[in-house]
Amino acid sequence: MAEFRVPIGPQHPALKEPISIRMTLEGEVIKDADLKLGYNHRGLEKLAEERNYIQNLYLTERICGICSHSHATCYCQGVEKLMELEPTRRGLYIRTLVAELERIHSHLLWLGIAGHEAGFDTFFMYTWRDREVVMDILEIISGNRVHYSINTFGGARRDIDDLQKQKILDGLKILKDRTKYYLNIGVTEPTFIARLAGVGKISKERAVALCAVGPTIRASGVSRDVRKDDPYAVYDELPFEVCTADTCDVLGRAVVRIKELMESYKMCEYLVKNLPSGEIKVKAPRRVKEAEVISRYEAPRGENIHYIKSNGTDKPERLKVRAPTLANYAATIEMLKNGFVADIPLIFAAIDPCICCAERLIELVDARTGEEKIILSSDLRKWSIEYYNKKTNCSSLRAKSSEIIWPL
Amino acid sequence: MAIVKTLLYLFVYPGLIFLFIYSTFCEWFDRKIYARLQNRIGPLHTGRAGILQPIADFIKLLSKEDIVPEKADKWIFSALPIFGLAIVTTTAMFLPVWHFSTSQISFNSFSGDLIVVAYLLTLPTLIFFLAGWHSTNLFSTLGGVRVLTMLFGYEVPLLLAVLSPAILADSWRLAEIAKFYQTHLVLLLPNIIGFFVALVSLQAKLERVPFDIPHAETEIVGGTFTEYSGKKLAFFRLMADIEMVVGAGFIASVFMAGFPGGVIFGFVNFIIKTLVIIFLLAIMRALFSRMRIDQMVNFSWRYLAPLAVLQLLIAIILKGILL
Amino acid sequence: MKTKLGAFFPELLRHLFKKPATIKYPFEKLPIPKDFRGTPVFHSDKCIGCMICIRDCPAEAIEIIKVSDTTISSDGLEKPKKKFKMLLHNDRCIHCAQCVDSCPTQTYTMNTDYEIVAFDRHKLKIEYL
Amino acid sequence: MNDEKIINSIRDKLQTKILDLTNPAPRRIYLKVNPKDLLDTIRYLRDTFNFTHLATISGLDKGDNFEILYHFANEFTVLTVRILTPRLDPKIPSICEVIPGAILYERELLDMFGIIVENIPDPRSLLLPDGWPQGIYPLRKDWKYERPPEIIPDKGNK
Repeated sequence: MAEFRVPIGPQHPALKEPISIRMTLEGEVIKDADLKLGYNHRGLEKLAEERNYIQNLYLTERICGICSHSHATCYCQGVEKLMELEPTRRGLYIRTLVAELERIHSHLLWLGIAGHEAGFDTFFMYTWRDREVVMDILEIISGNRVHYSINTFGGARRDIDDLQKQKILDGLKILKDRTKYYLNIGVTEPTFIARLAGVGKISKERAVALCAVGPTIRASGVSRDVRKDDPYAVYDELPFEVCTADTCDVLGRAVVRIKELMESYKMCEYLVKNLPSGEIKVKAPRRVKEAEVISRYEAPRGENIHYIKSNGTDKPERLKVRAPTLANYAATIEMLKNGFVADIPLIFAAIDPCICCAERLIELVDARTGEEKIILSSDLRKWSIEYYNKKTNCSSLRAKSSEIIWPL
Repeated sequence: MAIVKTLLYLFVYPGLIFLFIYSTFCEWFDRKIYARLQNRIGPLHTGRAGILQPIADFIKLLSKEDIVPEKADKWIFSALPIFGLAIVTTTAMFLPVWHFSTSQISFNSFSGDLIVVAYLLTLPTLIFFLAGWHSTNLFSTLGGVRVLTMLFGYEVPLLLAVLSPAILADSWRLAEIAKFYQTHLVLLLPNIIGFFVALVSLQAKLERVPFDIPHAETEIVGGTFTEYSGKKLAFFRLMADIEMVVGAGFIASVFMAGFPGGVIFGFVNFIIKTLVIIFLLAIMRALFSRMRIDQMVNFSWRYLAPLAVLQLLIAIILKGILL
Repeated sequence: MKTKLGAFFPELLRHLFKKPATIKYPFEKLPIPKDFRGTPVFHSDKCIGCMICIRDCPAEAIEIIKVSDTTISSDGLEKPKKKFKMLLHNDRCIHCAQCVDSCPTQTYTMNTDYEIVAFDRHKLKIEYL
Repeated sequence: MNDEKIINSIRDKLQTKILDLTNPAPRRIYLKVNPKDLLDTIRYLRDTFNFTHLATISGLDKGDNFEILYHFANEFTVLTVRILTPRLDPKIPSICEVIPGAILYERELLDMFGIIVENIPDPRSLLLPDGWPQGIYPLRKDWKYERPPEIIPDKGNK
């Protein structure tokens, strides 16, 4: 069968954010894949150098909408080390609680997405309905549903009272039952299993060599988890286990995530029940002396690393952000090869992509010449306005526009 | 006068207008059931409980910009939705609901119309393939190829499944098959395997989950309909809705003893039986995840076709014993 | 792994007779949580004009403008305290409530407005006097 | 295995190649080497201490020099290998033969700092658009983004 190239993205229903993958197909089988990033590059690292530490706290929070707390916490604990500030224990507990609740919401979201990509919308609807419970808990704690803004240098911004504690425990109970159901019954549906099992295989050796992170590598049997390897916040006091699977496929990644959900419920209950008393934050200085720090954080998608260098002013010299998705791209390309077209969305979704990476771009393919080019969005806007002006003129001059052919 | 009657028959009842109203109602019913199974509300605001939502969707699509790709064959591209609509509406004429008796042979009830309906129901699939092929879009082409691949999977089981009731009833005429089972209600039971095989095949024919492979949005965007927009897409969607009604009516007349009781009761029968089938189809849609094309072909040849053959055997043996 | 065809069937039937989980948003609304961060509100009588909120605002949504050098207090007397007004660019505001945290005199509070959509960005500017 | 052990064995093995070796915080080690020793160092670290996971590569504009930091992680600690390369002739060796997962980070470095990575398997641009002018690298300190004036469209004037 002849080879042909199919573009997946930058705009594609399976992708929630813009990224371009070029697939070389042979029939329904993928022979080669090629990646192009930067469709949503916001120049965040450059921007961070022009803003002070407090402003950057909210900037880092907006790197990603799903794991907003991870980037903010990662940055925050880095800056606290630079400031030589010891956050209060109650503050750290609240911070960790929000982190684990965020992991729950992210994993439930992922389960839904996996169901949707596999064409199983019922599963998608159920998991997203259940996700509302944890979203409500997060709203009760932080006041907002997406950008919690619970972090500040030296602790947390919002306190938890007894009523909130009770609501959190009630919500967790519901979620626990539902997750058990998904683990025991949800993943026994044969049509669903058939779509997940054996898809997107990557061996342990390749996953390690390609520096994969998070559930992607844990599903290949490597127990790499920053929470255990390099404990931050209060993770060294928490009872939890690193969940792994050895099936190396999308099903393994799903199982790892569901098991992690169970661990997170356990951790959240522990955190709420053992919340220490005391202040929630300490006052932070504005200026930071010259130093450098590496801060790691286990985001729902994997290891998140921030390198912060300060220069003695109230603005950082350099902030390097590496989101977990970037680390998983190399492994994804490997997984896609020799898979089916039908598996592209699943494999791609399995790393839980969160494309957080100045100028927006549009790619146009001229149908007559087959020529491809990438243009700036400002140019596209100009074109579209011209096109519509032309079109409205045409139709006002002639009753029947030549562009529309309709036999009725 | 005969011309007026025929025109009324073609355009008003049971032709276009009735089918339009009833198929949009069926779409609403299907969507509502699907939503309730997923703990959602479904259509809500247009009309009472959203009952006018499919019509609103249809009108909205009619008013949208209509784009024809530069490289596509413009005439075929535009004509396909009309052809498709014409085919499924024609098929509706052959259902034994509308006022005719079994004794008389008329232009829409004759010996062998079972085969004609089965054949006419295959044509929309070809229309989908041609639509995908003439769009000249990569995703549409992929979708078109998938349509054909699937056709080979489900067409044989469907035909085999509808053959066995016909064998038992000893007729190739839908009205006569229905009449036979109205007098021998017990004989519907042996056909239960065939009924489910036909139901699954109908789901595949209608390209709904788990068989929505040709237009799986997360994989190949819109599949066959990627380049279709505006009026043409509206007609395609209407065509799919009518196909659902016709398919449900077809199965009901073969496996559920048709629609007895004259003009009014027969009609009520028709509504109830098609809605039951659509309800079953909606449950099936909510219950499974989309299959991959290789899994689908594998499934239909490994399970569906043997089951249909088994049903055929049962029918033949039963016929030998009983009649 | 064991499989069961139609594993979701009992769950589906159970949901058929269950109340839908959907909240009909514009008609019914969720309760607003205690710490909800809506739109910032400025109390000009407390402002001392230290401009720390402008420095800390991540979205550069705050403008503080001096109105006069004296303030008329509630008993009608003129006091030698500078009066400021605040111009909030609500189209830029990210509702992080950092201004509430940063302000040394508690000049800011957050209200509970969240339906602040407008067709015109000019209409989103709020002036607090 | 703790930080001290790793530091001691690195001292013993690499000896003169080490330009600087510090341990400012627990589980954080910083090692400075010459670019020419980079590959050997990384290979040694990977094979002896299981530093297989390259967390990321950070670039840093230090005026006359660029500093490149390779952040490696194993189960116990994070080790950062630091090299310097002159601004006028920025060249570093590619580490893809040792760590295949480094490719995206090296391409990012190529785009953002204009550092030439020798022997890189795939030198295409990763993040910058196709029409991006040559010789302009966004993360260098001499490049400043000029914010365009904010124009809020009036209603009716689309």
